[in-house]
Parts: sequence; structure tokens; C-alpha cells
Amino acid sequence: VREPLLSEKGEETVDVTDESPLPDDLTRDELTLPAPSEPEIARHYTRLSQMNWAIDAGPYPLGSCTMKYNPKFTEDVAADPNAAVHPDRSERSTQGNLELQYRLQEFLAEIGGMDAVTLQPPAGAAGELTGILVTKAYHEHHGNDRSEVVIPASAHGTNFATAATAGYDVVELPSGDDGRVDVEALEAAVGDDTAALMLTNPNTVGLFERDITEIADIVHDAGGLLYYDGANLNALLGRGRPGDMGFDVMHYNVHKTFATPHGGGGPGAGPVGVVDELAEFLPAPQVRENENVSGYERFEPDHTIGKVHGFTGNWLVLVKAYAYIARLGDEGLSDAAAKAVLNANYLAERIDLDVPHGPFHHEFAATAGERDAADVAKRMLDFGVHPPTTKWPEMVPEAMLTEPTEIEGQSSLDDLAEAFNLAYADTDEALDAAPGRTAASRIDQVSAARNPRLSWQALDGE
Amino acid sequence: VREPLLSEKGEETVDVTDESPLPDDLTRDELTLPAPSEPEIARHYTRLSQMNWAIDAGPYPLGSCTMKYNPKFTEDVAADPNAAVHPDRSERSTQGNLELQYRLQEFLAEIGGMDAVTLQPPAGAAGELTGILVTKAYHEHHGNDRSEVVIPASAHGTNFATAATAGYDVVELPSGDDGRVDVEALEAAVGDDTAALMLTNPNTVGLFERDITEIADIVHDAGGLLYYDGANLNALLGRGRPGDMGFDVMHYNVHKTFATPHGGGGPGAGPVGVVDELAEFLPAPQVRENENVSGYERFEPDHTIGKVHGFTGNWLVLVKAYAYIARLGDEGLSDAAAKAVLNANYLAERIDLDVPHGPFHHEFAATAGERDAADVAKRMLDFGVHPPTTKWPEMVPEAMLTEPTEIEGQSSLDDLAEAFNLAYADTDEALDAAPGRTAASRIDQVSAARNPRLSWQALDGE
Amino acid sequence: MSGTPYAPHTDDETAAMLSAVGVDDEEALFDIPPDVAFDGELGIEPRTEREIRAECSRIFGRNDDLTEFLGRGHYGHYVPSVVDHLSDRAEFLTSYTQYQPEISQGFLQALFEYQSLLVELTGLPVANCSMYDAATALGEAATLADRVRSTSGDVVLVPGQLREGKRAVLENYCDGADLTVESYPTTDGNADVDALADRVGDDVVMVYAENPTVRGCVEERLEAVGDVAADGDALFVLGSDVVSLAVLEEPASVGADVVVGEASALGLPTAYGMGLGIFACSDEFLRQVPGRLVGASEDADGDRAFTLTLQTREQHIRKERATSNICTNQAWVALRAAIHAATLGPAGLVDLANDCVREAAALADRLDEVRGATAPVHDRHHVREFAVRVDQPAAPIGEDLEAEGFAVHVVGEHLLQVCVTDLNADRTDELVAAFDEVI
Amino acid sequence: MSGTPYAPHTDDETAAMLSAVGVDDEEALFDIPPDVAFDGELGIEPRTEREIRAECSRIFGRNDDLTEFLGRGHYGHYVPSVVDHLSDRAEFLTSYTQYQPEISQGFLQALFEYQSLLVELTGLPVANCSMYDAATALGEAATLADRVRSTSGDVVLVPGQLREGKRAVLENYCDGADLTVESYPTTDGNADVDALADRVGDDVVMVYAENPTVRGCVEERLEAVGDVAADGDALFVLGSDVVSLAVLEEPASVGADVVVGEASALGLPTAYGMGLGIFACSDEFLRQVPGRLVGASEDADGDRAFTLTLQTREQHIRKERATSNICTNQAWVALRAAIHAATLGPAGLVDLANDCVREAAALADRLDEVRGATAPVHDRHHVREFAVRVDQPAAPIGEDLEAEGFAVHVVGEHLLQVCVTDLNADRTDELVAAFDEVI
Repeated sequence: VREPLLSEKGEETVDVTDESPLPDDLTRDELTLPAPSEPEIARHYTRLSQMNWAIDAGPYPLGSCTMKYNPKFTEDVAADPNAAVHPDRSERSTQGNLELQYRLQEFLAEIGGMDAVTLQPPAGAAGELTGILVTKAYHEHHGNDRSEVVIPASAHGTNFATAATAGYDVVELPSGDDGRVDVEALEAAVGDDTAALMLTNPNTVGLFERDITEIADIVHDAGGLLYYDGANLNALLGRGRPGDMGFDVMHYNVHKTFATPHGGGGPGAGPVGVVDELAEFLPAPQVRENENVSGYERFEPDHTIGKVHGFTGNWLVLVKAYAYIARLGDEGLSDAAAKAVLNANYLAERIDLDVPHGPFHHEFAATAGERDAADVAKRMLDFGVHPPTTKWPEMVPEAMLTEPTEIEGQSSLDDLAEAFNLAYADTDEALDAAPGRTAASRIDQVSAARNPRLSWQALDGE
Repeated sequence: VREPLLSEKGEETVDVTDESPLPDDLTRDELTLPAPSEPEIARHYTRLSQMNWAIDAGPYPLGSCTMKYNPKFTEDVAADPNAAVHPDRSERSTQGNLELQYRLQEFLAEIGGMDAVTLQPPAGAAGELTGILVTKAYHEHHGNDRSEVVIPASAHGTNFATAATAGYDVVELPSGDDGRVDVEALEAAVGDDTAALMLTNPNTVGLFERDITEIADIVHDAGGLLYYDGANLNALLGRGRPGDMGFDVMHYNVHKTFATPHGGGGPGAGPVGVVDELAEFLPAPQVRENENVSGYERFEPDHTIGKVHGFTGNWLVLVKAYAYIARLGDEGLSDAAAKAVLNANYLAERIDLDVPHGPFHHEFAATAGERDAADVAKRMLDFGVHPPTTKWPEMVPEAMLTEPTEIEGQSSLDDLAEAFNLAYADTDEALDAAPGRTAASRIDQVSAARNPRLSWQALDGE
Repeated sequence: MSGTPYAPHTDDETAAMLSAVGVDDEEALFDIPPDVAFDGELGIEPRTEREIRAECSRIFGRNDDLTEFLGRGHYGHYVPSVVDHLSDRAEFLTSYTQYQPEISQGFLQALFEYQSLLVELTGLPVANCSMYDAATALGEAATLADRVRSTSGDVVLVPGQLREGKRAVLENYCDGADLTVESYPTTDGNADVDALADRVGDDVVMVYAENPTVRGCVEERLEAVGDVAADGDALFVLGSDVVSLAVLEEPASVGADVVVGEASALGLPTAYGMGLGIFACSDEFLRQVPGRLVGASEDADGDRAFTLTLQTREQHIRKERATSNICTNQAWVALRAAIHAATLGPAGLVDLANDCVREAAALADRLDEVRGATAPVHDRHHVREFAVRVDQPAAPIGEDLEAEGFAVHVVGEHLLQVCVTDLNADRTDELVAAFDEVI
Repeated sequence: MSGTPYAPHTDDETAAMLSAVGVDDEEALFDIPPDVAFDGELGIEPRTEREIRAECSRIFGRNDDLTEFLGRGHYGHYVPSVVDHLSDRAEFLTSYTQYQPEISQGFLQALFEYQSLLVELTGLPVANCSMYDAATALGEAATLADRVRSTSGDVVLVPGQLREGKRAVLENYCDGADLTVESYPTTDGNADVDALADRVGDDVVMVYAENPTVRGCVEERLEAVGDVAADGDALFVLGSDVVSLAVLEEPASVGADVVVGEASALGLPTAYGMGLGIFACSDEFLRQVPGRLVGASEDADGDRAFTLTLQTREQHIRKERATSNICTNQAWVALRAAIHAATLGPAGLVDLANDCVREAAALADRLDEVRGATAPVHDRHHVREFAVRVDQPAAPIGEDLEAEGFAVHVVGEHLLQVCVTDLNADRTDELVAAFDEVI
């Protein structure tokens, strides 16, 4: 059963020139849009929602995405009308929001082992860009014109794009045989031009970079900085802090690690933490205590890079992250990591697919071997679960990158393993025909890209 | 796909004697219940909800049930924490709640053409009982010991049960050939023992009792009172008021007429309106303006029947009803009736089933003729709609009592008509096998009743 | 556009539909004789949803912001956020009674689980899927007693200490069943079992007791009450609430035939008295139960499925011979209670109940130290609440406490009643100080 | 039980799972060298959800309750309740990016519909399914300009009157692309087209204009600006917002190549600056668009279906050659904007925009009557907001207004800016009185 487009339920055209107090030459002529009644709207979106997987529907083990349960109460906290103020309000009149920002900065700094944190970046990638721009400002401030960022081949694609967006050349570092950074290759790659090494730890197949101290020394000795991609921070909560490992700058994905809802693609938030030496380059404004008036104030770091978001970032998301961290506390955070790692290991134990690298932490990259990982994934849909990330990272052939997070229990993991195993063992025909039990059958992505139709206007007359 | 019972996801037993500060002989020994985590709870109830039809999913044309869209904002109004006070609070400290109660009383009195209204009855049936107890108190107060309540055969079963609960004998009035009250039969049935005639108007096949003035005279001449069953009030909003037709007492189904959500069976609310002569018998407390302190106060009607609910009734529901009525206002109310009647007539026009009686208003009883109405209904499920009320009222053979309400638009009604017609024209085999496209296939009601298993405890060991 | 906000009809649609029906306007479809038609104005001004939200917010803002130490049948406990978020899902909130079980499995299963929760808490094998509240459930219990014990008499015995409003509701149900409500005495907050035994005779069809009582006292001789009722062939109806049942003696084990009471202490925040009535009973009375029952069955594929069952008890089938006139009940509130119970689990529920015992004892001890106040009045264990005797008149003290920002019950000339739960336990210091201040 | 609240592991389950994995405890699964492991305390005290709600409520209570007449890129309009209720449905809120379209049709269709809304409003055929906010969208437009006009130079021209923060964000994007941001002058609140024409040359890759401007002025010579840009072979990027677009000249009709701006004025209440970036462009740049695009396709049964498309532009495939590094975006906010737009329909949206024009004009007239104040400063039509010149220094006036309960922008030594929408239009009497009072 398909739900019609809103436009197919009836559009209305309004003559704008008739209605507007503006002179006709400053207005458009008309506007044509759907004009549904509220009951129709309620049904439309209710039905659409019923055609959508969600963490509240079942497991969502996308590797590197950390799809946790989003505690409902955090929604209520974020909906507080007292928090809904305009960003241009005075410090004096917004002490509440400033206090929450400050508290969250402190939480995050403590968790990451960092000295200062900005909450402004509105997503993980924006956090990366912020971190790299801070890095760049740092080098420029010290008269170093460095042109390269070194990134392991297994890193998230975002790292590469971020470095490029910041104007750096990317030096891709091939993975070592054990799936980790090859220290010799790193030594060869790093030099006077190295602005930073961007590293995910545990990396994208869940392996901790055991040589992290040596890696940090190599980068630092060359005058570079060490950037921590926070996507996999869930594995380390309360057990290892990037700051303690030699990282100079990092971003946090609060919509991963700190359980804020992902909302079908966003909004997230990507706060950035830095060590003392980098704090003066953070975006403006930062928030600090003002001892004189026993309150909070905004300030501009001395050599700030300026702004990375028009205002203060994704505020509602940040509030939810604060509430989540406060709910867990020390023990909750470190046990979240423990259970996330236990779950990944238990699930890997239960599936028939090979997992080439280990010991992994919160996620693992199984290989579908001779099967097509994407087909296996489609077949998993028929068994009532969401499949893992497929065909990435490339160092594992036909990878199925799986991250159950701490929220699944044993029976849920057993169900997930069964779906893995049934799909993996199924016939080629069954895999080709999959999915067969979903609202839509296999969707043709090639023709979508070849003949892009990106609006209902584009569908008109079809 | 079935969702396991919560108990099947793991129970826990707590030793109560160990834990309790009470002496062991005053406590139970242990308590065994499920102990799911919050993510498991969220998934359990999310999945359950996905197995449930609702007005936000599509048409719900149950005759006599008036399933309207429940405006979302009324939920927000009812959730106001300032309104969440204890019922034993002083008048002085709860002027807000008293004001809203008073305002709603006034709205309802105006809409019904009544002089006084109590909000206390927590549902329509409770409203009926209240109204009949008020009637009884009135007669007793005037030294009349009347023993009978007259009820048309086509009336809601609740009327009969209510009269019996109040201690009355029921005199059932057969329907006239035209589906309305047979005035001669009424004259014959009414007499010195008649406490009241309970009437639904429009009646349960949507027909207005054209002879209402004569009917009222007959009942009043015999010393009886005229009771208005408010189930079908949606047809009359702003166009006819029970008080103007000679009714002395009535209940309102706010979860029908005034769009408060039905919540899968309740809570509703069944305020009762009466003419002046009956006001002194209403339940206590009532709310009135207190001119002296320019506020509101509770008072006990002189000859109150006492109470029909432990406290003030279903408060949250009443608040939503207030918000709905205020949203519509005069024009919205009377146009709601107009559109409800138009929709019923349009739908009846579009279906292939015969509708024996007319002119009907907001609902009609089509007949499935040679087909089994319940089977036709089950087949309609397969076409993605909720079927009408079936096999009732009995005056129409194989009745399908249909009430689309005003919230459906033309295309929605066309879809509904198509489902009607496809099901009605389908083969016997198809009807027997229906439903075939729903999560559960036809459910065996006979064995459910023959071998009642009413708890998960009763399923243990099966 | 429609003149009513929630109808989707455009003018064109309305015209097309009128034409299909064959009339010129909607008026023509109404068959109301002119002499009874209404063409006046109701005088209700329509408002936008934003205006109504602002208006109601202003109105409710006129309630004073008091810290409530109130109970006596309506209790506030913290309701976890997940209860709101899940119960507000439109598939639950905007659904109707489950007349088509094939597309209503979700709500049916939720209600089945709610029934199971009550079965566990009461020890009785049958629990319906809700009554309006404790008072109406008690009234229905009396009509059940009338039906099953009708040969033996017409008296319903209730404790002398009983919430007045609850008794008033009971009397209305008894009125229709020609039953008479009489009190039996209490002694120091508990049933006077000897006096009760003296009273119970052939004319008594039902004995009602509460645990905890309206004064918050744990009833210590329930089994004896049950024995007295059984000896007199009277139905033993026990009143309680869903939280207390987690720790107090299991009703089945003391011989209760029926359990009534409130389940709204779970799932519902303080709601001006809105409730959720419990009705549970022994198998013997299965076909006499008022209200709806959800049962397990199978579908045509042999899979487990749920459905409303034993509907022949109900008014829409049996009419005046139904076990009750109830149809619309409190299903959605029952759903909320079930979700709340799930969030607590048995350990959380027992903790909550035990805290109700501990907090009441602790607060009573502290108020007892206030000069001019004695607490608890009854030398019993208490759940949540207890009576306080004050040397001065109670009513002015109640008013003075209100002026200090606290609401307590005034239950007698020199009697107050105070209720403490997780919601106000952090304000007991202030309450004690206020008592000190005003007495 | 787990030590973390949202994991379901009982002790027994944990033990069974550890045993299946073959280790004694979870510690054994961690491969962190001891010298970098953390065994200190973070010092974060866990709280219950109720405690956190109370704590945050206390914290937010420290914000003063002011009536805000603030805009400059972040606008509050009334958001109908249905927007909250529908967007909060867990299937939307707790879903991830639609990597498996077969079980994500709902969100994909909603985003497709959002894109369609933007296509209608801008007249441009391509709109992505969101950027973070207007400022980052502008930054991304500059990188696009760099890619498609890279041979022609390295200068991005922006109006002299531009929100500082927006320019700062743009500069950070330009930094990476080795672009330089320069201002062109404005005259009486509009672009000085002659000066702009003088400046545009081979070195200019992009010309940015806003309609309405940061001062709320309707830009009257957009077509001329577009012509200047086209003549200089520079990308014409136009900034606007979703409400204004309902009535202002259609960007496509004035030659805009790219439209950026805010759509958060629909769907999002005032949220401390949280936004929803618009990015729309002509077909020419389809494969240069940053961010996600939803396209229509068919499934194996030939039914219409939706999917993320043209993903080869994106970072997870193209890595450093991607059109942007954006992945997580504002999808859920876009959903909310789409729902809000649906509740308004075209008539409601046009009304809302027209009211923004009328209310601004009316309020400016009234403030102009206050002695010592001149409004609007610019002799233009305005949308929502306008500048006010005050004879006295502006900053102390802003503070005095705050003391009276009103927040306005201080934008210059003698300049204030005031924004009026449906949310504060009923408070303009009080605002005017306050101006009278403090000036």
C-alpha cells in the first residue's frame, strides 16, 4: 500500500498579487501547494511513519552509526518553553541557557579528557571541519604553513571531505595487515607538511589503535596535531579518553554517543574539544563562568576562527545530550561502553559469517565472503531487522559493519544473529528477490540517479 | 508477526517480606512481574500500537460511535501542569479549574438548550444513569412512585441496562414501519407508571423523530419525563436543541460529539443537562459563579442525588471537550453537523447496498441483504478500511450502521464506498476467508468465550 | 472551505457531493420540523488553537501553586516520561473499542497484559479491563452482590471510616438494586471485627473493607473480616490501590471475593480526581463481572490472538439483563498504568509501595513532635497517609497551611490528614516547619 | 542489573553472554593499553529522569521571561500542535538516514515532499533535503561557486549589510576554498546595483544578495543584481526564508542560480538559533549540490518508490572529491517545516507572509511617532523587521527596554532593530509604550 503524495490529494493556487500589501513588481504571481485539512495531514504523516523503520521498532545495528535508544524524557527536557529563547538575547537575560551550555561543555571536556569544548558545530562533519579549521588556525598562528592531512584508508569518508573542505591535501594511509595503522607507513607519510592526522579509535572495524602513544609521538614530533574522530567514542566511555592518548582535538557525535535522536538524518550536534594550546582558536562565542556576577558569560577566544554556525548550533539536540549524560553519570557511561562491547562480541560469536579482525570493541566488520553483502542485507530485511552497514570499510571484502550498541539484550541479539545466518545461508535466488516482505520491494537506485526526479513537480505528467 | 507478551520477555520475582518495613503477616510473600528495560518497553508498545487501527490511520465509520478526528492541540491544553490539581483542594486555590468547569457547563447547556449541566458522569452510560437517577429523584420528590422506563426497540442497549441499573422496569416500544417511534404504540405504552421515555434523536438509523412535539406531549401529559440520549447529537449541532424539542434531561457524549479521543474504549465523559425543574437533583458539587468574590464556587443542589463518580469525573477529557467546542464556535458546530449529514448521504449514494430508511442524517443503516453483515465487514478490512457497526439495530436485517462523520472528504468516502461495494459483491468463499490481509486472520470468538483465558497466568503451561 | 475546521471539504467538493446526493444545499438534508429547529445563536465565539491554548493557560494559571499533601483515594506519583510518549501514540489514543479484533491486536494485548497485572496483584483469576474509578467499581460490586446473593438480603456493610463521596456513589448504585448501605464501626482505624461479626446476618449481602483504609491505615485483621463475611454468606469485597497491592496481603489469600479500588496511582498524574477503577474477582463470578474482558484465542491460522470476550454479559447484547450498563470505560488509562508498571518492574513497584510506608511513618513522627499535633492518630502501620490530631480547630489550620503554600485534608473538627508520596517527600521539611508556624 | 540505565542485561544474561564469548568479565574485551586507559572518575553524578527534569527546569527558569521582538535570521512563528505530535512519532524521530529505502519509504517521501515545497517556493528545479542553517548553506554555495566558476577568480561579493555571524561562517568555508569575501555597498537598505556592477569583474565567482535583507528590507532590484552577476559570469546566490518566499519575487524569475536561507521559520519554534538551511539550485548544478537528495524511482514490482539518490556526490563515496563533507543534516526539522507548511496551505502561507509585511509597517509607523525615534530607517517595504534610529545611544535603550520586559536588537550606535510576527503582534501596544517610557 502506497501513500499518495500530498500534492496528489489536491493542490490549491493562490493569487499572490491579489493578496499582498506589496506592489506587484516585488511579489510572485501565484503559489500552488497542497491544502490538506488537519485530519488529512494527521493521516498522511501517520501512514508515512508506519512505513519507516526506527530504533523504537527494532534493532538498527548500523556500524559507525551508534543507533541507541533515545530516552523519551530528554524530549520533555528540550521542550521546556523557558529554554526557547532567541540567540541574540543578552547574557543577563539568558543565564539559564548559558548555564546549561557551560555544564555540557564541562561534561564533554571531562569525558574526552579535553580542556575546552565548543558546542557550536551542528553535526559531526561540522565538528570535523571546526576541528580542522582550529588546527589550521593554530599552525598559521605559529607561522607554519602546512598543507596536508593524513587519514587512514579505513576512516570515515567525511574525514577526507572535511580535510578537502578546509583546503588541505589528503594523504591516505593504507591500513596495516592487522587492520590498524601501520606505524612505519605513518612515519613515512608524516612530515613538515603534515597539519594533522585524523584518527578514529577504536577504528572503523572496532580495533583499538594499540600503538596510539607511538602514533601520537610521530605526529607531534613532526609538528602535526592529532585529531580524534568521535564516531566510535561509545566504546571508550569512562575507560579511555582521547586527551589521555595524545589527541589534541576531537569532535563528539552527540547523536551517536549521547543518544540524541537521529531524526531520519539529523539534526545532530558535533561539539569539538581541544587541549589548552588550541582553546584560543575555538569558534566564538564560548561560555564561561563569570565569578564577579556569579553567573555565566559569553566570550570570544583570542584567536577565534569565528563561527561555524549562524547562531549557537543545534540547541535542542545539545539539551538532550546534557540530559542523557546526567542520567548515566560515571557508572552509567562506563557500563554503556562495557555492554556495547559485550554485545558486539556476543553477536559476532553467534553469527556464521567470518570476522577477519580483532579483538574488536563496540563494532565489527564481518565479511559476507562469496555473497554480496548488499544482497544479504536486503534479505535480512525480510527477517524483521535492519541490516548493518554494507561494503564498508573496504579493507574487509563484502563487509557488514555491525554495531548493536548496549541497548540490545541477549534475545534481541539472538534474533539478529538468526537473521544474519538465515540471510547469509539463503539461495542466490532468494537474495536476488529480496526483500519480499517489506512495503516496497527492491528499489531501483540506478534509474533514480540516471533520471533524477527530485520533486512532485518533476513527476507531473508521468 | 506477533509481539510476545511482556511476561514472555522475562519475569522477575521479588521477595516482599524481605524488603518491606511492614511485619510479615501484613504483607504478601512475593511479587512476580515482567521487568523490561525502557528500550524494551518502548519497542513493545510501539509494535503493539502498529497492530492497531485508529482514526489517524483511516476512516472509522462505526455507526453511533462518532469517531471524529481528535485535534492534537487539545492534548496540549489538557496536559497543562497547572490544571493537575487534587480534587480535594479548596475552592479558593482552584479557581482556574472551577472556571473551566463553569465555562464548559455553560457551553453544553447552550448547545443542548438545557438550563443546568453536571460534568461529573465519567462516560455516556454513566450520564444515562445519572439522568435516570435524577428523573427518579424528581418523581420521588413529587411523591410519584413510578416504575417504568419506556425505550424504543431501536435504542442503544445501554438505555435498557441503565434503566434496569436504576431499578426500573423496561417497557420496550416496537419501531414503527418508518423506523421511527410509533405514536399510537407510545400512547398505549405510556401511563401513570411511566417515569421517562428515553429517546435517541436522530435515532439509531439516523432518522429524526418528526413527531417529537407530539411525543413530548404524550410523555409529559402522563407525568413522565423525556430523556435525550446524546449519542447522535452530532447531527443536530447548532440546528436543533433537545431542550427546544421538549426533552427534560439529556447526556452528552463528549468523546463522540466533541471529538475527545476514545482511547481504545475510554475514557469518555457523559455530562448531563437538565431543565430548570430538575436542576436541584443534579449530582454534587455543581459549580457556579460567586458574584461576591468575582470567582467560582462549588455548591450542593438542594435535593442532589449525591455523587456518580468518586471525584469530579474524567477531568482531562472535559478539558479537551472545552477546547474543541471553543475551537469550532457557532459556525464550526453547525457546519460540523452539515458536513456529517452530507457525508452520510453521499456515502449512502455511492454504495451498492440498500438503505431501507430515510431521510437519514449523520448515519444510515444499510442492509447486507442476503449476505452476512459481519462477513462483509471482515472482508472490508482487507480493503484497508474499518467497517461499520454490524447487525445492529435489529430493525434492519443484516444491518451495517455507518457513520462517516464530517472529517472524511469526498475521496475518502469514495474509497470507503469502494471497499463496501467490493466486499458486498465478493464471493462467499472470499467472505468466509476474510480477512486475509490483516496482521491476524479471523479470530475465533466462540472458543474465546467457551474457554476464557483472561491473563497471561491463564496461558501458563499452554 | 468548510465552516468547520476539521472537515476537508473544499467548496468544489461540497458542490459535487451535494449534486451527487441530489440536493442544492446541506439544509435540504435535514429533516427537522421548523417548530423545533434551532436558528438562534449559541453565542460561542470560535477561536484559533493558539488562542485557546493561551486562554486555557490563563485560566489554569488562576489555580494557586500549592504543594499538595493530599490523597484519600487520589494519589500523585511520578509518571515516567515514556508513559506519556507511548500512550499518546495515535494508534492507541485515537482508536475505538476493539470491535474488529483482527485490526486491534495491539490494544487488546495491552489490555490483556493490564488484566494480568491485576491478576498478579490481587491473586484473583479474573480482572476486567477497567471501571471508571474506585467508587463506581465499588457500586458495581454491590450490584454483583445483589445478583449473586439476592436471596439473602439487602444490606451492604461498609466501614464507618469511608470517603464520603465513595459512599455516595455506592448509594446511588444500591438505590437501583434496592440495597441499603450500613456502616460497621472501626476501632483505632481498623475494622471492629467483633462488632462486624455481630452485625452480619441473613440480611447482609456484602461486606466491604479497605486496605489501606481511607485514613491510610493498614487493615490488620482482613482474614477475620473475610471469615465473618463467608460465615454470613456475604460477598467479601476488598478495596485497595494498585501500588499498595504490591506489598500488602494478597486479597485472594484473605478470602476476598471481589477486589475493587484505584489503579490510577500508576500512569495518571494528579488529574483532579480522574481515576481508573479496578474490578477483579474469583472464577465463580466470571459471568457476573461488569465491564469488558479481553481473552486469548486463536485466529484462523492457529496463531494466538486476543479478543473482547464474554460479551453476552454486556448491555449491547443483553440489554436490561446485562451485568452493568458500562461500555466506555478507562481503557487508555489502563494502558498507561500497565506501561508505568512495566517501567517499575516488580522491584520498582515494591520499592515504591515500601517508600509509601516509610515516608508516612517518618513524616508522622516528625509532625508528632510539633507542639499541639499528634500523629499518627491511629496506632497502625500506614501507607502514604495518616490522620493528625490538632488541639486547635483543624479548619483554620488548613487555611493557614494553604497560605504557607501547602494543601492538606481537613477531615474533622480537630483532624487533619496528610499524604506523602515520592512527589512531595522532598518538601516535608517545609511542611513540618509550616505546621510549626501555624499551630 | 546493568549499571547503565538503557541496557536490558540482567546479571544472568550478562553472565551467559560473557560465557558465550569466553571471557570472565567485560574488562577482558577491552584492548586499551594500560598507559592510556582511564581509571579515574569523570565526576558526573547520575540522576533520575525526574531529578534531571527538575534540574533543567530550574536552570531554564533562570532565563528572564521577556517578550522578544527579535529576528535577524531566527524567527518565531506559532507552530501548530499537530507538527509536534506528528514529527515526534518515534518512526520519524528515532530513525536513521534512509540507507535501506525499502523500509524507509515514509521518511523518504516526507523529504521528497519537503524538496517539492522548496521547488515551488524558489521556482528552481532542485532542492536538497536540508543544510544545517542559512549561514552554512551560504558557505556551501560559495564552495559550489568555487567549483563551477573556479577559472574566473576567487572573490565572493556579499552585501555590506549582512549578519556578522553569517559572514563569519561564510568566511570559514571560503578559507578552505581559497576564496575572499568582499562587501558591496548598500543604499538605503538595498543593494547599490551601480556600485555592484562596477565591482563585478573576472575575479568575482559569486554575488550574494538577500531578500528580505538582514534589516528586513524587501530588495527591489533583484533582477538587476542577477543581471550584473550573469554579465560577470558569477553565480547569483539569493538568500531568503521560507515564509518570505511565499510572496516575494520568485528567485528563479530574477535569475538566481542558487537559493539559500532559512526554512526553520516553519516548524521550529524559537530555538536559540537552531535552524534549517535551504539549498536549491538550477538543473545545471544538480551534480554539484551539497547534501542529500531524495529521488523518485520504482521498486521491483514497478510501484513508485523513493530513495536517496546521486550519492556519488557525497563524502562516503567520493571522499575528498565530494561536493561537501555534510552527512547528518536537519532532516527532522525539514519534516517539521513540511508539516507546518501543509497545515497552512498556500493561502495560509501567503497570509502569514503578508501579515509579516503589514505588521512590520504598522509597528514602524507607531514607533516613528515616539519622540526621539525614527522608523523605519530605510524607505523600503519590510518583512517582519525594520531598523529604528534613536537620537540617544541605542545600547542603554536596549537595556532599558529589557528592564521593561522587551528584547530588541541593538545594531548600531543609534540603531535598534525590531521584529514583529504573529507571536508578539498582540504585544505591540506595550512595546510602543515601553519605547515611549525609556526614550
